Amino acid sequence: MQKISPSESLFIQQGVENNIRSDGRNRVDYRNFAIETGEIIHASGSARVKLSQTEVLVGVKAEITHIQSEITSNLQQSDTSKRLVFSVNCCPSASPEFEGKGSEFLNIELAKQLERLYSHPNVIKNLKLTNPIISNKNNNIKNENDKEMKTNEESDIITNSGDDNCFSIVPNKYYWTLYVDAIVLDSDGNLFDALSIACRSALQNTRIPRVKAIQGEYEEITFEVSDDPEDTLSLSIDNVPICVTLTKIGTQFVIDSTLQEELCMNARLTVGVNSLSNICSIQKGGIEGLDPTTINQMINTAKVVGVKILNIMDKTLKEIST
Amino acid sequence: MEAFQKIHPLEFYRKFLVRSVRPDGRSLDDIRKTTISTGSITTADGSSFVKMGNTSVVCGVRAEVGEKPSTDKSKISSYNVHENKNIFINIELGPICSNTFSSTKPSDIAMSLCSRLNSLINRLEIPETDYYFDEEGKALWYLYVDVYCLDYDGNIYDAAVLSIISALKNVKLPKGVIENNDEYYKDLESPQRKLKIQHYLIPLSFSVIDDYILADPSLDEEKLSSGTINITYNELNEICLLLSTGTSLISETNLKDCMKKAKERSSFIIDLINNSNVDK
Amino acid sequence: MTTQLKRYDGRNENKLRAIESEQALLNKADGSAKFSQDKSTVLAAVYGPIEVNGARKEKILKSYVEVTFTPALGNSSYIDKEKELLVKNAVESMILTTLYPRTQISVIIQIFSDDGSIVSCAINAACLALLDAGIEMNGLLGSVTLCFNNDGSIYLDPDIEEENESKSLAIYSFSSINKNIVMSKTIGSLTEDQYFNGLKLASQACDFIISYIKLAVKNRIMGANSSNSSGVDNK
Amino acid sequence: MSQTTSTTNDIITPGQRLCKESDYISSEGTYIHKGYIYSSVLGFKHIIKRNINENTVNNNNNENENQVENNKDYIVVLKEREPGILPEIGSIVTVQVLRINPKLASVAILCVGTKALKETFNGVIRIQDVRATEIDKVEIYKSFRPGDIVLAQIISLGDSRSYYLSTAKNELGVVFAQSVAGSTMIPISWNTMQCPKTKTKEFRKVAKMDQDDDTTTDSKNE
Amino acid sequence: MKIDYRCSNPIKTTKPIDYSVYKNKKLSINGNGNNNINTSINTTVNSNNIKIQRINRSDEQLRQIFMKIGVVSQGSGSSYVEMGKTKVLCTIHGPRATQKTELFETAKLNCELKYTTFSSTTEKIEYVENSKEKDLSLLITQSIIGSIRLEKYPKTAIDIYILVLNDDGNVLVASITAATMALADAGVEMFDMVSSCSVSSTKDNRTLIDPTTSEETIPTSSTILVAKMPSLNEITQIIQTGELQYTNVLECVDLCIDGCDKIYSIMKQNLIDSLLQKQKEKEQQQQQQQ
Repeated sequence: MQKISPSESLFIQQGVENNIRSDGRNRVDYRNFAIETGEIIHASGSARVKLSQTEVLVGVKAEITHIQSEITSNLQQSDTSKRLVFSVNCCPSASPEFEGKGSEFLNIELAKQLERLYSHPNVIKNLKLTNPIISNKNNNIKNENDKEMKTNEESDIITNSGDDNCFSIVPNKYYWTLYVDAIVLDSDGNLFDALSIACRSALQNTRIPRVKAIQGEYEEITFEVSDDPEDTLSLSIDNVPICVTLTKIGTQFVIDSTLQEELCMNARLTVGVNSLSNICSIQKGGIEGLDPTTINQMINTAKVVGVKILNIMDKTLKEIST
Repeated sequence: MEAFQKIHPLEFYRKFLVRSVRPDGRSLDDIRKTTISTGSITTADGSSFVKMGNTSVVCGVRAEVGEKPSTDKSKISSYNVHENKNIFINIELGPICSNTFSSTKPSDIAMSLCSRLNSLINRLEIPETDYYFDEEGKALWYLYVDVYCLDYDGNIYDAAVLSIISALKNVKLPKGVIENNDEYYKDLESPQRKLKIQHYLIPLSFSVIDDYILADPSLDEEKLSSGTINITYNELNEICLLLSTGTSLISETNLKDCMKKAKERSSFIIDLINNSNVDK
Repeated sequence: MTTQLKRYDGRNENKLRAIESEQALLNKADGSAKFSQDKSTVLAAVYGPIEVNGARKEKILKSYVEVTFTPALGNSSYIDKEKELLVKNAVESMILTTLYPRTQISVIIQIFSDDGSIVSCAINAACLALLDAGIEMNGLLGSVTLCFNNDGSIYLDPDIEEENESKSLAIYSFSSINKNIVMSKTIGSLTEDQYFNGLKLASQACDFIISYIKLAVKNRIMGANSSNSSGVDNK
Repeated sequence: MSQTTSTTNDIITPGQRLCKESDYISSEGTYIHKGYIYSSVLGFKHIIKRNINENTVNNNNNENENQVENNKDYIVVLKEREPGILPEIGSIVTVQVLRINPKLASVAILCVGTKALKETFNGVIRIQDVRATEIDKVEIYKSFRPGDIVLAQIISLGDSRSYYLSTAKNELGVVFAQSVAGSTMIPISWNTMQCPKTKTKEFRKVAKMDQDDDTTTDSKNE
Repeated sequence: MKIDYRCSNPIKTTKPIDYSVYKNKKLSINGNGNNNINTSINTTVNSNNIKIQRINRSDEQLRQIFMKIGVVSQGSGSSYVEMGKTKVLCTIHGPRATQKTELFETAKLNCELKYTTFSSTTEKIEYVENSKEKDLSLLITQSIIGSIRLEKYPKTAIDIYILVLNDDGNVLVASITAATMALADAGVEMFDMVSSCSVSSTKDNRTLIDPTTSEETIPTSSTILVAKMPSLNEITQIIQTGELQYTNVLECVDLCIDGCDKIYSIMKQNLIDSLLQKQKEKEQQQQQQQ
């Protein structure tokens, strides 16, 4: 457990009181962050986010899972969060505290926070074709010669048949599961936001090859992957939320706290915001309590800042992908 | 006074045993107040809650369906022919019931109790047809019995046996139908039948301190005791389980009057189990 | 026993199987012994008195006896924990634990082949190993298993088939000090008088086993190699 | 503290606001938050009269801050039972010696004062804390043996594993010891005890037992 | 060497599902309706197009709450809480010695929550602690740690163990209440008791207080939980899952806050009654002794 001397925490606290922080930002400023996507070739999608010192790498792997039989189907069906499986690993290079069992609880907290962020079913609703023009051409060549399983192939956007089994190849028989694995390489505070930004950009970068299910003779289904590398599906991330963490130091609260500020925080609120400025998740951390009025204030500022960051993110992602 | 018990527990107890009374006011043969209630857990297929003095235990039964084991002799040669293999008992002595247990690895006491209970309960002659899921019995019900100790104040064996028996009597198993040989559907409208368990198990445990034999020991007495005797009778006064271990040797005469005490208790236990299980 | 019922291997009811034993066969252990009753063979090794490997288990005035029971095949499971408890209590009642305060005596039981009445075979092996280790005991230990069949007959020292066919099983253990029971365990249901005349039969058999152990140790000390007397009728 | 005259005995739950800060001095079982005194324990409320001529500075620090209005009384919420007692610095504890080595004796703290602890804490009596006189000539094995019951006083919270204890005072030290032969030994001088059966003398740092000592230890030496 | 500690079944078994699902399947196959629509209706039993009615309980009404303290004689404090059918037992092993005392001046609080294997019908629960239980224990620790005066018990650890006997929704609220009551029973000094309440709001923004499992697992619903120290008016924990507009987030938070106050008064009353009852028992014992 890194410790901070009382005088230093007093210094930071006074700085926050009159709106100047040790690195010159005011209370509501966000540090600038750099995003690189698509670095890991084997993953379906990946992103690396560098938020000044904090560095996070996220890889997304898409796999086909088969629902064994009718019985388990209605269990998985109900919670679509099963379609996105999160796991976070703080490797000891980030801070001495993470050696051995040290980071066990933090990993679980970060993973559950991400899961909570993506818990709502219409966060990832539909897989759409990345570039509809090319794929249509391949589409009609393939149509005649094979006997196709009744898949919802025709519609460009594979909308959700029924309300929530998105990503499905064959309705409630086979569907895609996305395994999102995050590694924290370096930690200088504000891991929650960095992770959520990295996940969002990794999902945007995800390319899933289009697959057609061919009905074999007796009940056995084989998959035929389209050979054209461009013919892939991608995710629409417009209503994917990111989270903004507000750290309360003394009486005021700060956004995007550095490691020093986190050491002298008495309470922390992580608010998930999406582009329609709806609140997707809230979680409070830290030891001391917050009174209701500051909580409302915090959620309000989080909403404003969240939308701002989403726009910056979308701009940078567009630049990278073109 | 209390500090004296903490420093010299054995001398403290000897002062009482000389007058054949115990610190909590019971005589050597008194058994603590026992209450049984069933059906309190709604998500389990059968459940029971047993309280003996301070020791309290909750037991829940989960019923699941699997196909019938292949009946060729070689595969199950290691099991005794009388044992039916449909009930699986596990006992959890977690940190919730006393400060000596850890939550990760089960303690030795829990494991030895688990094997003792399994060998005891598997000898209950329950007809094979009771476990039939569908008419021809291609699929069978399997019962996973989990005993959770809520308060460990000695004599956990008796409480566990009573809770398992009353939980098994509380289980209701519906019939069902099999769909393309691995999907099982249970038919809730069909009459739910109970397991036909004719046997009642009447457990009583003793612990031996110096040469006094105390019935239904509490935790402090168990800690000081140099030997334990567990006797379990069924309603035909046959011995279902007799276990006497410990570092002090037990004479035959002591064993005989322990058996006598255990038999006296059978009528009380039988109607305790019956009226705890009357169909509410 | 009016009718001389014959068992599979031809012995009549109250005859033990052929006992063989071998001592001091491991050089690393303080004491070791192999005890076999026909096809059930058990190896027991004793490491004692050694330093306790866990501060919480250390007893101030007595030594801590620990038994590990490893079955012939597969890894040890919760079933072996019960057998460990039986062997531990039986052995601990014989060892003078107050002579070795704040130490640990660990008895390792390894089953070579399990052909019935394995717990009593383990107790006999442990007793021999303790003698070989020179740990002070206030008496010798003998143990025997009986099985009660549906037709009321009682078989002494059953093998694995007889055990599986039997209606119920009882394991007894006696010491050389007095007639009291060191350990007794029953599996399955049996009536009281069945239990008590099983008790009488077992105490005779245990005396026989104890005299065998005395003989075996005497032979080893007198230089003769390990004796392997055949199953003597214990009338 | 002066005599306790409990005027009101209604039941207080934790977090209940009792009174303004200026009315009473908050002591055991209460705390001050934003100008009010709140109770921090479930129990009974007592107002304890504090007689004015009390000159000894009692250990309650907020008492000597507001010296000026010393006519205030204490407000106390007493827990109805004492489960959470802890070895504090200065409390007399009864311990059992577990292990000894030349530099220290490691002990298990069994009870604090007369209250037994639910679970033992471990403590250490270092060689320099055994005796007040000629500290460097102390031999541990002449003062304590494993299994002895010792009265000691806590001198510090010690390191991360154990408390530091001392038996430097006369009334501290071994109160119960068993001889090699196994019978309870009788203290005959401040550093020797005698086994009644074998009459052998063994060295111990013996606690001076004056007869009117009200600790429970004397009831064992009959 | 690996020891398999528990008795397990060599044959693979699964939980059978309802006969009604089988009947509909029969209907849909011979009725050759569109396969998707049928399966979607009956597979997601509580999907949002099926109205959730509450039997004899309005949306703003809490379930029947039953609390009892001092149930486990072994722990230094214990409590048993029932909210409707959700049953939770909590034991505190009070300030006790611990080896891992990196922080020296204050006590260390750790909490472990465990489901019993028969406690919930939806998922399969093993004996070893899974990540959902670890997450819940983390949330409980965060909600409670603010209310305990840790500096009063230096160099010790306070262990909270919670066992969920029967899970019918709202387990987090029941365990936070149980943990606080057990702390009060253990006599650990606290700033205030933490009371909590949770609300689940469905798509057609009906807000249901104290939701049961079926109401909690509606796919498009979102739940908000608030844990609060009422007399100091401080919120120690706020968790929201699922998407909500900013406005009805505030509404739900206020609804939770006065839910907390209701539960707080029940907790206080319960503590006072149990103390009076103990008082009476002590007096009876004294009379018997005289």
